[in-house]
Amino acid sequence: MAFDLREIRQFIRFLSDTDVAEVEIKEDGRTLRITRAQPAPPVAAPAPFVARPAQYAVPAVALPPPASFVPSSSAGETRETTLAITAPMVGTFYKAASPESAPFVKLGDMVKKGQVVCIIEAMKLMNEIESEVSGRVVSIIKENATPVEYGEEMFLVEPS
Amino acid sequence: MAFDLREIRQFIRFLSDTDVAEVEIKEDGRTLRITRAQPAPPVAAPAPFVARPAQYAVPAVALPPPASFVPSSSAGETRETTLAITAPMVGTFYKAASPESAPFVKLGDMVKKGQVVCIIEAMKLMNEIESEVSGRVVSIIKENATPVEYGEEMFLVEPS
Amino acid sequence: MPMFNKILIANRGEIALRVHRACKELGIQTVAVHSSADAEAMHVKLADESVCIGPPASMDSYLNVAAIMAAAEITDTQAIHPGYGFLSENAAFAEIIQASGLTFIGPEPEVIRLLGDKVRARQAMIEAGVPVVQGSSSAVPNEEMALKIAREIGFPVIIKAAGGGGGRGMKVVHTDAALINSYTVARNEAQQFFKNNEVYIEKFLRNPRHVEIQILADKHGHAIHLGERDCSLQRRHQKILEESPSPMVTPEERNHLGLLATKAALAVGYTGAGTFEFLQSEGKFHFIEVNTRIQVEHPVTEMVTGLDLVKEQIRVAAGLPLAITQEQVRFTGHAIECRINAEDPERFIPSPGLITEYHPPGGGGVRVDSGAYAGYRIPPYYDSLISKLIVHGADRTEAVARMRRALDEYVIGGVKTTLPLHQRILRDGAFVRGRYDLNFLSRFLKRDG
Amino acid sequence: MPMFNKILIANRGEIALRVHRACKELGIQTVAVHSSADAEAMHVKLADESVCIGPPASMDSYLNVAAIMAAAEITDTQAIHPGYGFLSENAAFAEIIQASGLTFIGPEPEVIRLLGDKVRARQAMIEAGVPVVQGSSSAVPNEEMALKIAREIGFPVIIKAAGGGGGRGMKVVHTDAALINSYTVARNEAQQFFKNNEVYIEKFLRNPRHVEIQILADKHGHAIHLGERDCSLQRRHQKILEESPSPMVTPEERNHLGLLATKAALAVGYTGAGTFEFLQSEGKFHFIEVNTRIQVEHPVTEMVTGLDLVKEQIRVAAGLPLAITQEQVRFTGHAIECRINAEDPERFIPSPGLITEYHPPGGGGVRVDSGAYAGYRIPPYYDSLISKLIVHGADRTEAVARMRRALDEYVIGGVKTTLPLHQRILRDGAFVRGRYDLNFLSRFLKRDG
Repeated sequence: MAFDLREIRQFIRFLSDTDVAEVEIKEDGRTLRITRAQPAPPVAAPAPFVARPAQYAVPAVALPPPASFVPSSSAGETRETTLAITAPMVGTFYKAASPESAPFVKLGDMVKKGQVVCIIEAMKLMNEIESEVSGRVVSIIKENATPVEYGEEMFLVEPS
Repeated sequence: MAFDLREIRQFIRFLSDTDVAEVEIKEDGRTLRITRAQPAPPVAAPAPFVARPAQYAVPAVALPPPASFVPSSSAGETRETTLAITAPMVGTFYKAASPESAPFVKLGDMVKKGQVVCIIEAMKLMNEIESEVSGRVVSIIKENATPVEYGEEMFLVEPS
Repeated sequence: MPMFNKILIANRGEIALRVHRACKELGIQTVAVHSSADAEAMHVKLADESVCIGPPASMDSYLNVAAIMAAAEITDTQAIHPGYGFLSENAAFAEIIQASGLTFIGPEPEVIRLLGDKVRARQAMIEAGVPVVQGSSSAVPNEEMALKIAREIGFPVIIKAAGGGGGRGMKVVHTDAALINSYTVARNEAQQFFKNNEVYIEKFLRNPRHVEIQILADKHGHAIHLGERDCSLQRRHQKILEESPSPMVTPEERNHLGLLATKAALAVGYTGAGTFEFLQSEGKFHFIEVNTRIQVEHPVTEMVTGLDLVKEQIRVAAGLPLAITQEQVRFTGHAIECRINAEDPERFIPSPGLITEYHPPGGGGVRVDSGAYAGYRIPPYYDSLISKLIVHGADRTEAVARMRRALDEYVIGGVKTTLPLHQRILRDGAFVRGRYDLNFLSRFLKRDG
Repeated sequence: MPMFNKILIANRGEIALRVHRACKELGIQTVAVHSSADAEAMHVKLADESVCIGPPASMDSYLNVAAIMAAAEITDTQAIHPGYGFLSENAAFAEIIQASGLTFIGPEPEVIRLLGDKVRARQAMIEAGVPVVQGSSSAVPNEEMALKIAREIGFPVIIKAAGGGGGRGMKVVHTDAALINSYTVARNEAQQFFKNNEVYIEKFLRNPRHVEIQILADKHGHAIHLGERDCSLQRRHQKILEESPSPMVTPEERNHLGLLATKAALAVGYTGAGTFEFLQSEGKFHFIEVNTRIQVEHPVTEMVTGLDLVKEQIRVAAGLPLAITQEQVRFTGHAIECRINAEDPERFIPSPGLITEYHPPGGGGVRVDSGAYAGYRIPPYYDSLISKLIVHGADRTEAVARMRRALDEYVIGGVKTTLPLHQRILRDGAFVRGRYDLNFLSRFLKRDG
């Protein structure tokens, strides 16, 4: 048996409709082992590292916590190598500092770690959200002025 | 054995209808191991075919229904080729026609289809139970004068 | 008289589990008898002992008296609870149990026999002063008499089999011309299905409600009633949803009907739990039949009275007096039961098979009587009732809201069920206002289907 | 005042599900807020909307006021129900909610603050005529005063933190010699845990029972009590099993305590559901504290009164008057609750993980409040309560038998639970006779462990 990637892919696609948890094939010093992610016993997504979101008591314009990044969880060819900038707090997502301002980032822009990418308003506080990753913005997922929950993906970035 | 993914796929598809938890095959340095995620849920055993047991209305000493036979459900080397004579009705199992009589069959006896092998007493009626199979008695499972339920194995017979 | 140590449950499904639970709470050992198709049933797993009594066909297992008696014998059982259906209203079964020195948990065989003959039952009720539907005073012996009676009481009329009951073997006739033919067909069918060709004739009531009175009687001459259940939500004479109290019965009517039923029960020597069924039409109640066993819908009565009817059946059978007097019966709030069947909710085709997911609703005022569980395979051989969902609320409004909430929580995967039908009924304006009769469901299905 | 359209549930686990159910039965939309560890929780799946408010750590999610308020804002919520624990007795949280123009479902912030300070609460109760445990009339400022008071009331005494409650931060002292040291340690711990170093001293009662009175008060000056709960079955100040009525409280005592509690509630301007906790010792009752929120064990009161306490909380918060008067409160039968924790039943070590099998008990008189289901992974970050099993019976004997039966039916696979512990307690002779106090369980565990 020679491992054929196309064949293995088909094989994995096939596996996803079965309840097989693990397949291991060894031949002539070759090994093929396929372990399936636990079929959805609801697992808490490993909490991405984030700085503590601003507490209520924090005064006026809080120093925003840095945006977390997690490998994008969605499927799709173009996203295999992208990282998501996720919301470090719940609130309302704004692309720009004010209705008149230009957005912090546009599609195709290069962002740097520490650069402000959006604002999340929570309890009348405007929290500037910084990227924790550097790279090119390949998708802006959230609409302006829409609710965002903790951990929700806001941008996809192709790391540089 | 050469591993063929199509063959393995068919094998797994086959497995998904079984309650096998894990399969491991090693040959000439090759290994195929398949572990399934969940054991199969409890399934009602398919009802073995049996003749209708005597109805209440049947008078005096009823003509006993023929004993059913099903492939023995238990594991064990020696039983792979045996058939079980199961109880066609619920009642009390007797090896002999009376406490003074010799048992109908003893271990190692040859029995013929239609031969009486025991009595099951139900509602004061003594029902003579006939074998539906011919062969050598390799096990007498029930103790004399003990309760037997419908479908319970009473004897194991090595068919001739 | 001492309580039983061990009871054999001669039934299956949710009612077998129901009886098991009552026994366990009374400290009584249970014996489950089951067909080979029911070896994995929940009540079999929970019972202290179980005996396989036959193959899947009911005739050879749950209706097999010899096998059940043999199981009682080998397990040293003291009493047998018949549940509902199967042998529960079979007087011969009760007699055989008594002849074997065991206790049948139900009325005396002669009482079962009297009330099972619908013509004699009707006469007994007339004697006891219970209002019956206008009709023939006895079995109708020939075509001429049938025509004479039908003309007297006026068309439409309904021809019923003396040996029938529960809606089986009935013919509605609207004209002189149709009567003779229907009479002949009805007699032939009665002979065929019930082995008794006697038929009788009653006035056919349009758009009635089905209202029934639950009674309990002990062996010491005491009988009480526990109010009514409204079972008007039916599809082809099969009850789908029941409630207590009825939204259309006044407290005065409840007391009046209840006292009539208890009086009649005492008059015929009734013991145990029983149900007097009435049709309510144009403000009047008319007796139709007595069911001499526990009913599927008994939990709604339990929830508004706080009494455990199956425990009372067992206590009465053991010779104990009733736990309470009529004065101590207290009706609290409102209860509704939905019967969840494993059926296509639109075409009502049975849907047996493997239950892949199962999660019943919980929280306050919710009761689930069901032998279903994740991994249980519903056998194709028996009726399709897999769960009874019962709720209780401070009033009908709360009970309706709670039933909606509970239906929305209920998860049964792998088979089709009538859950979606109940979700629709519970949101129907006419139902919510309590305005429905025996024809409601067929109109509802035509309109929304 | 109109009813709310949408309520945010600022909690998790079974109480979040409990609140959701009350909302659904009132026709109110629900918003579940949850940590990232609780995305698959049942109440999150059932809620009309859900918002992830933070990572698993409670400090960053369920205690994160800013995140909860932001979630309320983006979902247009009108009111917030805090459940129990977390922010439920946090006066500042209630104030912020009110300042945002929303409704906090609970008492006014100043009432929470008053009753949260155990020294001030004690004084308020003395003023309202409620009997308290003999002890210091205010915070004890120094060692000399502590010694003087302890000698006056006689050893043993108990030193408690003014900012504590629920059994936390307490020291029992038996001798003069130990007092000074314990006083100093208690002050330091009080400062550390509750950010308030005030402590007070009470007589330590030996082998008391824990009896609490449930009250309800509306915004129109009406308050009623719903009898008592006996919560004496505790392990290290954690309640394990509760029942109502208490097997050791007479109807006269119930009325007397209940009227005292309602009077005191009105005196401090209490609104919503609240619990007055007492110790019963040598036939006398002594106030210890008020819990200004719904309690874990509220279902036993619901089952004996037929009232829905969470719905009443919501109605009161919406400005509606109480549904019933004190004269209309009727106590029926007996209820028991067992708390099922995901813990080793012998060593009480938490047992989080995947629930592989789950089947709750059913049948009459059984209630299950639980967010557990087959395939649910119990997260390791929160408390181990996974289910409350509550039964109701016509009397205590039936309730005990029913609880045994229900415990025997309960299937929870994959994690260890306290089900076996409850099975043992329910078969203990002293428990069955109702003879137990706060020290029962530790003796029981020593004897049987």
